[in-house]
Amino acid sequence: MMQKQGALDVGKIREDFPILKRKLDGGKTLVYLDNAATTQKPLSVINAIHDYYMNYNSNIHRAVHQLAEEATLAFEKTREKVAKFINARSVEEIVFTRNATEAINLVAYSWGRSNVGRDDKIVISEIEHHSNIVPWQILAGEKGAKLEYIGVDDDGYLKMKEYGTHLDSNKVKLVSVSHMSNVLGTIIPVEEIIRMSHERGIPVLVDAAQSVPHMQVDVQKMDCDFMAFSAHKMLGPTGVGILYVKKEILEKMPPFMGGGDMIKEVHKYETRYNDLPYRFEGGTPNIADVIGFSAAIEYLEDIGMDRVRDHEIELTKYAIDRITGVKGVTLYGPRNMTDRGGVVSFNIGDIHPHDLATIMNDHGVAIRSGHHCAQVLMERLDVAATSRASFYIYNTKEEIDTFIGALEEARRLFKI
Amino acid sequence: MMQKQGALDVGKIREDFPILKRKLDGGKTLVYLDNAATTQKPLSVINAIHDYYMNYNSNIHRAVHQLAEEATLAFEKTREKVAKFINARSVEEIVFTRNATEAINLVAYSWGRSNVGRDDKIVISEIEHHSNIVPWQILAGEKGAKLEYIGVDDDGYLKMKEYGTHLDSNKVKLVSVSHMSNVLGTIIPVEEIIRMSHERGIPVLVDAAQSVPHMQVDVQKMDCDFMAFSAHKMLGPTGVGILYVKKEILEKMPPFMGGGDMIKEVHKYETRYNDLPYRFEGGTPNIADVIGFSAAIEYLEDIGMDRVRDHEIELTKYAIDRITGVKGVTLYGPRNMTDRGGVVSFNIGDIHPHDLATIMNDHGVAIRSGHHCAQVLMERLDVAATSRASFYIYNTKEEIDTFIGALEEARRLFKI
Amino acid sequence: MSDDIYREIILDHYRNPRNKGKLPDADVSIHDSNPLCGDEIDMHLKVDGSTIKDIKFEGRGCAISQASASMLTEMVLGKPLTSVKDLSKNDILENIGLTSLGPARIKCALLSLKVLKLGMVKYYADRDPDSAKKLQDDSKGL
Amino acid sequence: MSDDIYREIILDHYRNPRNKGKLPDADVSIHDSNPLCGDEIDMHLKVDGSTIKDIKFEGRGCAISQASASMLTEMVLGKPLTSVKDLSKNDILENIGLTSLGPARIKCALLSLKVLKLGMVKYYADRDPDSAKKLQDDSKGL
Ligand SMILES: Cc1ncc(COP(=O)(O)O)c(C=O)c1O
Ligand SMILES: Cc1ncc(COP(=O)(O)O)c(C=O)c1O
Repeated sequence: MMQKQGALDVGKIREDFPILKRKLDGGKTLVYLDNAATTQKPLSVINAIHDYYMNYNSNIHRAVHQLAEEATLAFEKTREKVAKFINARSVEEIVFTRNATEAINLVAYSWGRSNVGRDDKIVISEIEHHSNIVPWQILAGEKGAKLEYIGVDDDGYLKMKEYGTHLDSNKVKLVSVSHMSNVLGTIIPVEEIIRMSHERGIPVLVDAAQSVPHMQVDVQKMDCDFMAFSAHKMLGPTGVGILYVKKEILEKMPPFMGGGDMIKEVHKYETRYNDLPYRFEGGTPNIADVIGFSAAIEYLEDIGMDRVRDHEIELTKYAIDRITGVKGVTLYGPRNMTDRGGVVSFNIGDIHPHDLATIMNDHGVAIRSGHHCAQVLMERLDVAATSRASFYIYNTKEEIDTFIGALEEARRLFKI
Repeated sequence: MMQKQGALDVGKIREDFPILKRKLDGGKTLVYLDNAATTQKPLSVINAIHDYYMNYNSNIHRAVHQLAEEATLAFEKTREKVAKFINARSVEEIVFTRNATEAINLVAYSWGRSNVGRDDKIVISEIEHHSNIVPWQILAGEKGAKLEYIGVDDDGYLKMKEYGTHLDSNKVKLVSVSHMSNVLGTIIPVEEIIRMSHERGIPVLVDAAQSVPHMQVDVQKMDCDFMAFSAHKMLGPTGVGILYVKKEILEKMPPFMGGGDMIKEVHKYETRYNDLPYRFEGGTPNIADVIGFSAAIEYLEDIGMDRVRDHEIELTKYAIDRITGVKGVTLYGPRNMTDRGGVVSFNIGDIHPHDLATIMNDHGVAIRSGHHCAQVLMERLDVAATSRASFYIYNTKEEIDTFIGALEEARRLFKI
Repeated sequence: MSDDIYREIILDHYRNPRNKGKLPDADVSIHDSNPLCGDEIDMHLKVDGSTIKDIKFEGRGCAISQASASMLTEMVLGKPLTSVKDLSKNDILENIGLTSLGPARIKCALLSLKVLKLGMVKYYADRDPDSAKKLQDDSKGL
Repeated sequence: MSDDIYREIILDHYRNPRNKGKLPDADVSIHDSNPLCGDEIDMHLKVDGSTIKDIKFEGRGCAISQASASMLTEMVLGKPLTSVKDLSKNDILENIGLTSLGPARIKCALLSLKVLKLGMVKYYADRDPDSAKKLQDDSKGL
């Protein structure tokens, strides 16, 4: 990826996102700060999907007519782009799923069921999204294995000492951690985690749903064994997840979903499975959206992931500076900008986050409130819920000002 | 559904499918006869997706801002439409998956793993698509269960006597059959199959990937226990499958994919799962495409499924009449129009179907060639592959004439 | 708009909930949560003959869900238990003065009613299964 | 266009394949199929020293895949086994006179080469694992 210079031209970027001009019911213009949940899509992505359906919609892989060839080429081109984007060794290491959740479940079902047994351990952390907890609970329950949690300290960092202690057991079969917390914004030192793990021969899954969209991620440098993320959190369409698996591991994994496309030969009582990565893609894929995802990757590459990251650091710093000036605010997560992404979680007085989100909505500001699919972390923080503003390439400081204004209004209403 | 009168206004319908005006590389206009693989999409579907991304793209269920509310409403409205379209008792019985394949796999993993044990039997048929074979092979392999096949007779009908014999074993735990063959076009007497099965207390899964798009299907009348189909085969977007399960069965099924949205409360070592149907929808759904699918159902409802069926019968009859006039053609499947759908599979002389498809493509005609993900049936027919033309609401007799013309040209090239 | 929602009375019930706490000798206790936002409500009922003799709730969540629960306990205390069956969405929304909530927030307002109806069903299910069945169908769609 | 593809020579090799059949005393046999269309090719090789002394193929599939296999056997019979390594896509496509195939049909034309290369690797893997490894990387992307 070429290194781009200078700050983003956010004004120009915003032109590519027509939804940002949307007027909401109260007449206010949308201020979209819910990017950790899903991002908006640039015209190039919307148009790529449109173009597919208008001009070359067809099922893929199995036909020789021209539409099928065009669709197959475009579909497989996305796989190449994804491989290059995260620097995978080969397209065989890239499996398309429905979302990051399905990617993790695929590993739990396929790899997990053949590699985890009674009394074995799976190590995850207290910051995990439910998608990186529940599949392992299900697996552990089925196999009689155990789940262990790396703790989080009061500043929102993983307790790395604790991690070392967990690894001392020779029963650990897998470590599965988020690269970035979707609540605290903490960027987890995955390279260190992986190094320590690999020293003991334990593979690591990285839930990169919040990192790949926001910073440069290089799977070879990181050396993770599995990685999962979702297209819809990085300008892409809904319905596309990506699972990266090191080829030598993927080769040995039994199939997950049986069906069309994942087979080479089907006989009545036995089947020869297809080559990688198709073996793991049963049935008609989400063709249109995978193709649309190409345009999203191109868009991010054109900007340059380092500049995406710089822009988010700038916004986050500004947001934290301003929000700490608001009376009654409790802020969660690290204060050091280099250790965190563009996610700001907080509470204010006794205002419940849902009430705050309703008030924000009156001002056009879309933030998320609730447990953010991270109830284990909520228990750890001893809160029922938090409010969360999260940023992306099209957000501005002016939007953060609007957000702060709405926060002050909430204080007034609740007399805090 | 209201009963519509008279023949389809195909000219008007074609206006809604801009792709049908597409000129292919050789300069010929597209004649799309690959509808059993995937159908084209009307403008209303394409525009619904476009509108979603342009105006109210948001993650759903878990936020209170306006975009999230709008997206959630539109998403859940689709579920209501689907429930009504197949006459399910309640929206709780409708689970969204990636495709029909994933829907069947969900049953194999969740229901199958808790209900099928060593030496139990699963009965399927020789006409099944790989999606309704491989998941059961995997399950059987894992559990030490057995797969049994209902045979197909030379006219393309299921051997119903054989079926009765299979059911005599009290080891049968599930029957899983296609409602319509994607190769032979045979419409299977699923109501009889279900009645016989239920007499012995055995549940039935119906693979309706080829029937729900083409005829009126009523799950209550049919009384199936599970049904699977794909949106992309019925004017809808890629990336959306539908699993219908009777509520009393679904209630008892363990979850499949663990993650966000499918939980009520997550604690470190245990989880309370969400209500139906959300328990089976882990992670961010394919929001845009589920919403787009609404428009597809509306389009079909506006036409009326009985008229869809009538139009296809007319085209199929015409195609079969014409194709039997071509020297060297072998036709597969029933000849009685009331027993078959709009799928015509054939071979001609020693021309391999892929070569035929290439020649067809020169004439703009998109047909499918190969094993159609039904290799067990290919073995039964003792052919490596067939050619297949399949029809939908926008196809015309003129297009069938073009197809026949191309077939004659193939004969000439191959000197048959 | 928010000014109409977060009125004095809502904030008062939120901060000073009525009938909040445990009820050690409850005849029926029931819990439910709103999976979309995590609001939680427990309802405890003491029933005398067929009258709600005492009612307490526990819970955590937004001002709307908690104020609504608080107001609901006031509304039904001393009433016949079966009268819960007749309480509609609109009764609740009018009672708390929030008739224009969006679909997400409406769930917050109605959670306590849902729990109360479940409690009523459970009470009869333990004592009079047949009538419980009839009552059950009624609490759908909250 | 089809007229350029289905020329006399292709149809001839399709209908009268050269070197088709079994090879009972083969030194190496290998099978592969094209998952996209189901074409199948088996290659059987008899190697003398390092020379392809005899070669036979079995297969079923389209005219392109079968004619291509037939022509390929003629092309390599009597050649050094290692020369298979140097055969490129284009060599094959030019040999059969089909240089403008689309991406789907190109797989048909190249299946036999893929199988032959796998056979060469397998032959050496059984005898000289190190050089087999080097040869292997080469057959990628067919
Ligand atoms: C850290 C993390 N992991 C996993 C997910 C799950 O992503 P998806 O819902 O797209 O499967 C999310 C987002 O919701 C997330 O933030
Ligand atoms: C009968 C039948 N079942 C299942 C499928 C699988 O559908 P999908 O690929 O959308 O999962 C198909 C279509 O390919 C089919 O024709």
